[in-house]
Amino acid sequence: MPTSTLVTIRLNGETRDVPMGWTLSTLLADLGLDARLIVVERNREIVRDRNAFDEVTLLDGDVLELVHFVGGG
Amino acid sequence: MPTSTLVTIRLNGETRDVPMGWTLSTLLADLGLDARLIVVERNREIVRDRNAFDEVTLLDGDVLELVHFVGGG
Amino acid sequence: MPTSTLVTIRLNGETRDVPMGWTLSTLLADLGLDARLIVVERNREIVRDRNAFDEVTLLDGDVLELVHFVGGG
Amino acid sequence: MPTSTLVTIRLNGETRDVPMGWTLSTLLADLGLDARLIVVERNREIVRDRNAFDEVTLLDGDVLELVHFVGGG
Amino acid sequence: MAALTTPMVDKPLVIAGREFRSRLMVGTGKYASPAQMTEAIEASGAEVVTVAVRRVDLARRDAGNILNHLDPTRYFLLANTAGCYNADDAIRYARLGRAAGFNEWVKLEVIGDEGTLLPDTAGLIEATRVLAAEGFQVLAYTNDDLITALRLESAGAAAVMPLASPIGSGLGLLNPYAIRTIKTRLRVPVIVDAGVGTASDACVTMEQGVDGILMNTGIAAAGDPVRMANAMRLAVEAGRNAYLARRMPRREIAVPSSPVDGMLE
Amino acid sequence: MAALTTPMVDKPLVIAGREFRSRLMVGTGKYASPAQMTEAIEASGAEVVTVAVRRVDLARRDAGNILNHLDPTRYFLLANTAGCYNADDAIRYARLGRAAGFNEWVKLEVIGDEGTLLPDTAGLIEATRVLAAEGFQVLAYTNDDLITALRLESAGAAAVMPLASPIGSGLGLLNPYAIRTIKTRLRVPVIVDAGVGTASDACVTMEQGVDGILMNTGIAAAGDPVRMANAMRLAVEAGRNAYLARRMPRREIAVPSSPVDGMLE
Amino acid sequence: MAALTTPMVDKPLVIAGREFRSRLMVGTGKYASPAQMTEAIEASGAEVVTVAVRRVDLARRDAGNILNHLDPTRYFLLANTAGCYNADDAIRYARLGRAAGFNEWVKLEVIGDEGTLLPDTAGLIEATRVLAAEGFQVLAYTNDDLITALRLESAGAAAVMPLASPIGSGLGLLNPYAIRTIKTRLRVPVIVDAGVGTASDACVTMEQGVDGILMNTGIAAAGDPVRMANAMRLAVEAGRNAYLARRMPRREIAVPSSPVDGMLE
Amino acid sequence: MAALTTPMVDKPLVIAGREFRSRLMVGTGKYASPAQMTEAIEASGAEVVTVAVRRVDLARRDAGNILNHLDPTRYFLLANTAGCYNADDAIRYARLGRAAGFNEWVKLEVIGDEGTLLPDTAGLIEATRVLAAEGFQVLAYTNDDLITALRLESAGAAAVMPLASPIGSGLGLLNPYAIRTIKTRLRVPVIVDAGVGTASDACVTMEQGVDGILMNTGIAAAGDPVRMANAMRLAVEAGRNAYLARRMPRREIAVPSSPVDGMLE
Repeated sequence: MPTSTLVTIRLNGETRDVPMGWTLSTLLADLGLDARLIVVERNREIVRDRNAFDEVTLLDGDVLELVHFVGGG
Repeated sequence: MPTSTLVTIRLNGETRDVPMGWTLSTLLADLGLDARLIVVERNREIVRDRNAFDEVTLLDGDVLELVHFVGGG
Repeated sequence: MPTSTLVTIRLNGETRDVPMGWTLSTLLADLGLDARLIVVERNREIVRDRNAFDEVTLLDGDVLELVHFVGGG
Repeated sequence: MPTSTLVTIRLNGETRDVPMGWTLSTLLADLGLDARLIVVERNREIVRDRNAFDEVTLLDGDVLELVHFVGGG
Repeated sequence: MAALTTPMVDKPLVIAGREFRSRLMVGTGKYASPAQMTEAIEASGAEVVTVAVRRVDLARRDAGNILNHLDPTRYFLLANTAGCYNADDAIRYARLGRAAGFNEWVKLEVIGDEGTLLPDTAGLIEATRVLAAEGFQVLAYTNDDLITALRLESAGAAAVMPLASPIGSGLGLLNPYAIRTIKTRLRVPVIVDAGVGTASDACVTMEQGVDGILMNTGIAAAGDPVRMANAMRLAVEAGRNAYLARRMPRREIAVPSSPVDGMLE
Repeated sequence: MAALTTPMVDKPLVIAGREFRSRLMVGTGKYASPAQMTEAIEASGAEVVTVAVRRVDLARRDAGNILNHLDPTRYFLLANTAGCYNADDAIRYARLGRAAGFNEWVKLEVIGDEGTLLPDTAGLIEATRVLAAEGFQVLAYTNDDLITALRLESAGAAAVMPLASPIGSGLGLLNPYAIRTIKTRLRVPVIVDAGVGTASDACVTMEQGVDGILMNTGIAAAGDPVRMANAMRLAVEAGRNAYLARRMPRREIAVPSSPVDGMLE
Repeated sequence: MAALTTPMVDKPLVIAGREFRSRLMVGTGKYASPAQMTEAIEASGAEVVTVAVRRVDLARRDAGNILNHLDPTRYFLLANTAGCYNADDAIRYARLGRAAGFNEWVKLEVIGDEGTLLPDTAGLIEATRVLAAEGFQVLAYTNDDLITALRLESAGAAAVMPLASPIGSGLGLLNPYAIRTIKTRLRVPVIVDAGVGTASDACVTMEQGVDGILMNTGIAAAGDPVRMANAMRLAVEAGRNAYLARRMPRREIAVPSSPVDGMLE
Repeated sequence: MAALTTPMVDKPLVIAGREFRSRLMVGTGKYASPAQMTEAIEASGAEVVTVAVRRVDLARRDAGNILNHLDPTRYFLLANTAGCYNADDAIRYARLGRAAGFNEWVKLEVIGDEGTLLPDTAGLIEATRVLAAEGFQVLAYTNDDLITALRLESAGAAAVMPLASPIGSGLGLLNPYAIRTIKTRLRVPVIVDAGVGTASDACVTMEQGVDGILMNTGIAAAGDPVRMANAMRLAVEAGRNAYLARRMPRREIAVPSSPVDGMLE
């Protein structure tokens, strides 16, 4: 696979290469995550509309934080 | 009523003359007390058997204490 | 005394007329105050040099605060 | 030394044979104790008079307790 | 919700072979009215209620009789010897109380001083011995001295009732250490009696591991006795459960309750 | 018995217009297992439960997600900003929490020091102002300083949450006077957050008149968390009722609870 | 400076007609060395020092004798009956102590329990009666029970010595109320004995109005016993003077210590 | 006796490079008369005394001037900013105080609330920064919050002065844990200021390890201020020495102070 077909993103603190053209939905599916339980922050902005996950294409240099609720006090 | 027909008892700290021949039952009835709710101490001895109240005749010089349960902590 | 020879100052929160030409020293002497025990704030600025009290002439509209140390915790 | 010249005493909880005729003074001297710092209890009675230590002869079966002051609270 | 109505499992309180579900015992004195008393006792959930033995006031006939207001088939009546200043008097009152015919139990008080209502422990131990030998179940109101508590147990007390603080004072649990020590050393039940002024006093007292609490003024002299009775019921149950649950250790440093990893960058 | 299931009447706790019947809020951290957490929360009777916002651990996928174990239709989820050491971070976490879609509430923490987890009050006030302006209902975790509490109220906090003692310390209510003063002076609800170690701590805290308590470690780190959760539920209710019932006055002399007249001769 | 060397005027402590300037009495046990003991006692300023009566250890001859290290013309020796578990033993030890020839005083202990070293009050009262009748000046070590204290006074005690907390525990003054009550009610001097762990314990104890304090472990088991002895001396004097000076009232509102008028505009 | 006049060796208290032998600082407010004030200050042994900056009352001329009664060559005058409710006012008063010509020090108060006189920490930190930059030695009166104390240190405070309890309240040391934590974490001296009501409060405060105490009402509002001043002097020294001597460990079991062997048979 030629490198030109990948984009490099930072995902939860780690660098990762993903195929060009992937959307947020593709990524979440690939990670096995349920979009309804996740909040996505992209380049320091929250992607509020979960219906838009299909339309958000990952770009080279994107910084993503996928967060959810864990036990805490 | 001639005095010779009275006996003098001490009842709950007060001196009282009652007709000779009165029993505990007579006394309690006269006082309007329910025998079942009362404990009688006669001359420092408890009259345990309430059925015997009919048979205990008051004698001159008897010291009676009629006690019952009141509110306390 | 014609009013034209007076200046109006505010002294420790009270309005007061003093003869034109009075200096801080004149004022303190008039008030019976020992300059060494007093700090003078004039128009929100502290007059640090006590030797200069002779040279500071009171002007109309001057706001003076004469303060000292009192008991406190 | 024939045993007949010894008496058996109980001294501070231990059985001990001492020559017949020893006095309290002899014993204390033998033990290297300063009589002025010691209280002697003999057969449950205190020997109050230290001057009498010379005159108290140890008898067979005597129970002696030699006590003194130690650190305590 | 199920959790709210299903109390946590606990051994019953057992005194002299008799089982109680409630660990709160209450007095019947000092209420504004019999109705208030009845309602407060019901709100307290208590099974054991104390009563005093007193002369009938002949002018008022049965009026003062507490049994006009308390159902003795519903509550276990515990006669006390309040007001007695020596063993003989206490024994006399105990016998009178028993003669009322409900049970052989007595909350034994032998008071040593009018100003503090503190017990005369010598008289108390003596009266305990006499009454226990007569078949009484003696619940002995005492101070917070371990040695006295041990002597009461030896004398045959069915339960020992050390104070939290003086009767009617509301000063709360003045010496938790003493109460804890008594509980650790006795085999018979330890019921703290007197001095509990508010719910947290009851709660912290139960957390020392004692078997129960008896109170009167803390409820009766509150602004709203019925509500306070309810508070005391809850507090006793809370303290008991906290004791059984074994509290977390105290730490002089903070420890986060949320995870320290997984932070964003 | 009817008395046991009919709680005393009390106003509901109202925060930002929302009513709660329970005055106990609980955290979800530090449990041995999700099952233990769920059971403890149920036993606590809490309606509000706090959660933390953290990165998904990609190696574990959804495994750590608390929503696998908590029904968000049954509990009101209160996202916290634990772990944030300045206003900007706290604001970021608050927004992420809100984006989860449950509500606009945040338990705001701006921590000033790792060793004590005490709040940075300047950052806290600033973050409160920003978030309140964005429509958040801010419940601000703070120290027991009245002035800070007043500033938080002015900045728009929906509730102020002073600590009893440091997070996770279990030291209990170190300064009842401070908490009482805060409650007296604020109009918004005061919920004591952090430091409660056992039931009597909860009870005495509520007796200061505060509106509620939030806790986590006191339950989760007990020997038996489920039983302790129950104890805390009871203790909060006990303390609340004792406060409403108005405790008896303390007296340094004893007062008999049984009558002093009517004694025999 | 003159103020530092001129102590404030106070009545001397008078026990059995004998006057003492210092209100601190100290024990002689548990020091690392005789030299440390001597130095600490000197630093404490105490005039009365307690000693125990024990068998001579024949293997060590006079070595253990405390009189090798204490000048009996300088200190008033107070023999105790520590280690005695009944009245007879205590009486025996008291007589042996008196036979040492220094004085007729005894610090009377009748211990009721090995684990807590709490007094057997019945035995204590009995031994007090016997010894007082024999001309002893009895200083009776007791618990913090008022009734026992009153009985000891009636039995002829020259002073009553309630504990702050158990011997050697260092738990401080567990029940200030009880000690204050005892002081209020007795005519003979009240010397608190046992449990004082640090200077503030001594200070707060004296503030209850008692006449003096006896301590041992609080000094001997400190990291630096000589310095702690000095601290205790100062603390006893501080607490005494604070009591005599009558403290300010507590207020739940703040009151400025600087003038509120005279502010600038 | 030599021991009474030779104080134990201790490092001097050093603030901003200046050494003090006394660790007690006192205020000059609220005395019944200047003579009483002078005598009390002398009895306190204090070297640092605080004064307030106020308008001359022109009707009384120099009458209110504290310098009529205090020798500024004998005492180190510490001007305060009491009565100031924002940073600007406090800065103004500090400058006026400095202009009196004695030193560059200020006891900085920025009050946040009239009812409690608690500090406005934001204003306090700001004023500290400004004044420190102007060369002042700032001793900042603050609450017992560690984070604020750390910020004050960073802002250039020469000493941090957390309260024991509100000014003039006499409530004593409400939160020893907080004060201990502050002392542990700061490099600059920690002087506890406000709330000390009696000698034991002073003693226990010093036992937390702090460097000194400042007080006013605790002395001035006592029944006998001069005697209380002496008590406070002794208590501060006692607490300091107890801290340095390292107290014995607390034990929940008793430990005899007399030997357990050597008993008679």
